[in-house]
Amino acid sequence: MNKVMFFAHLRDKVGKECLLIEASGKTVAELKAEITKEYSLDKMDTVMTAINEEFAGNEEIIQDEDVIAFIPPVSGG
Amino acid sequence: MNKVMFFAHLRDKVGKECLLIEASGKTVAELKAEITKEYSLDKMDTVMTAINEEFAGNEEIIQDEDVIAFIPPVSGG
Amino acid sequence: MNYEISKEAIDIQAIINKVVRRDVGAITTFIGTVRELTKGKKTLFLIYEAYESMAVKKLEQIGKEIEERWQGSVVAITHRVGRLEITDVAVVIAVSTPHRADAYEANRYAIERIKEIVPIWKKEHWEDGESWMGNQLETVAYPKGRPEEKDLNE
Amino acid sequence: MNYEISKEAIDIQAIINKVVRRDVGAITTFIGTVRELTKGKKTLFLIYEAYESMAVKKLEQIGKEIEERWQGSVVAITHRVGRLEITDVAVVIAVSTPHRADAYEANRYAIERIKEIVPIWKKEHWEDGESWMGNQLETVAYPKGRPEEKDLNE
Repeated sequence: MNKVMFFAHLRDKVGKECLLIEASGKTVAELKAEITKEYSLDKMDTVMTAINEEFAGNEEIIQDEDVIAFIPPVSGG
Repeated sequence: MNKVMFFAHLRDKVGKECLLIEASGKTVAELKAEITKEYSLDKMDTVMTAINEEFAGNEEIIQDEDVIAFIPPVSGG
Repeated sequence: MNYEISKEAIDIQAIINKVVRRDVGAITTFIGTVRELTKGKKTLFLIYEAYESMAVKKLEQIGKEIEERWQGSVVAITHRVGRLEITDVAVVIAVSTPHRADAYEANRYAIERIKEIVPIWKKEHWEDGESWMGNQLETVAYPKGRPEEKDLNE
Repeated sequence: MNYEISKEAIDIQAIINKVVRRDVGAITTFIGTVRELTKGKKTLFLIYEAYESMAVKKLEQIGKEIEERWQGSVVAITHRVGRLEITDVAVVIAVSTPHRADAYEANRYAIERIKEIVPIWKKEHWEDGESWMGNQLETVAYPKGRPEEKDLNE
């Protein structure tokens, strides 16, 4: 199983801080596309992805137990 | 009369914080030359002069009651 | 613990103390405070949210980048989260370096990098609503899903 | 009282507080501390001496120059005098500006100007002696008796 985390406006849209999903074997892009469709998310091309707290490319393949986080454009500082 | 102030190594060389001198009517350059000679000061071309707490040029003429200060290269900060 | 996310008010002196060294004479700090007006709109207060564990890692990464690029530098960064009022301190960056020019450059690098890669988000609250802020122009897209070299080195 | 010469230890937070504004989000500070080693020579302690009344005027002048050049900026500077130990804070410069790039540039300008025109002198004490420090290279001469435009604008 995989924990998928949402922040800022994505959290508001999805309505949850995180989901538990079986995503192992999928690429980041595939998972992103599924979530985008299921929750009618937009502007997802500005959203980065992290696997286990490191930024990950779209082609990276998710392993079992990986923690995925979708990272909207940041605004700290 | 004029108060003439010395700082840092100039103070050490002159041996006083200040002198009372009759300097009115003299230019800054004239006063500087006199003091340089009297106290065997060197490197005086790196020393700036202030009249009443403002930097003054060598040609400026000293008025009665003006406070003169010789300002060695500064090293604050 | 030079890199922290804090739920409490930041003690600026404590951050500075982390970078004081006997052989380094120049320290710069950047202090980001909550501004009342942004583009003419009046903010009442802000909420900062962080992906805390990753944010600390990314602050550490920025510190490492600086210590590699500016020899002898020492960095400490604390970013606050939660509700902040106008003039509250959101972030403090302290950098000490042997040469003072570097202290300014390295510090500037840190704030720019924070705005690029540290997972922290700001929600502005106004009299007539609220909104999560994206990057300032919302123009940066990440088609590959992560920041690219180009973005990272700007 | 944004420009001061202090005989006591400088309270950095107090200097920062002088430049906090509701509509300004970026504050930089420069903190100059006493370094133990300079060119391999070990300093035991320093004495700073100032022509105090003129030094305050010159700090005010630097502040005015900055506020004219960087719109909306606010400046506070305190320089300490007397005996300072290694790591003691000699000078604190705080600058707030509407835009963060300006906060770095304006602050840098302040420290460079202090090193040019503010009548403060440093005496280094080593194990084997002591000496008043001139400007770092002792190469600047003032044949006309005062800093020239060229020197002032560098």
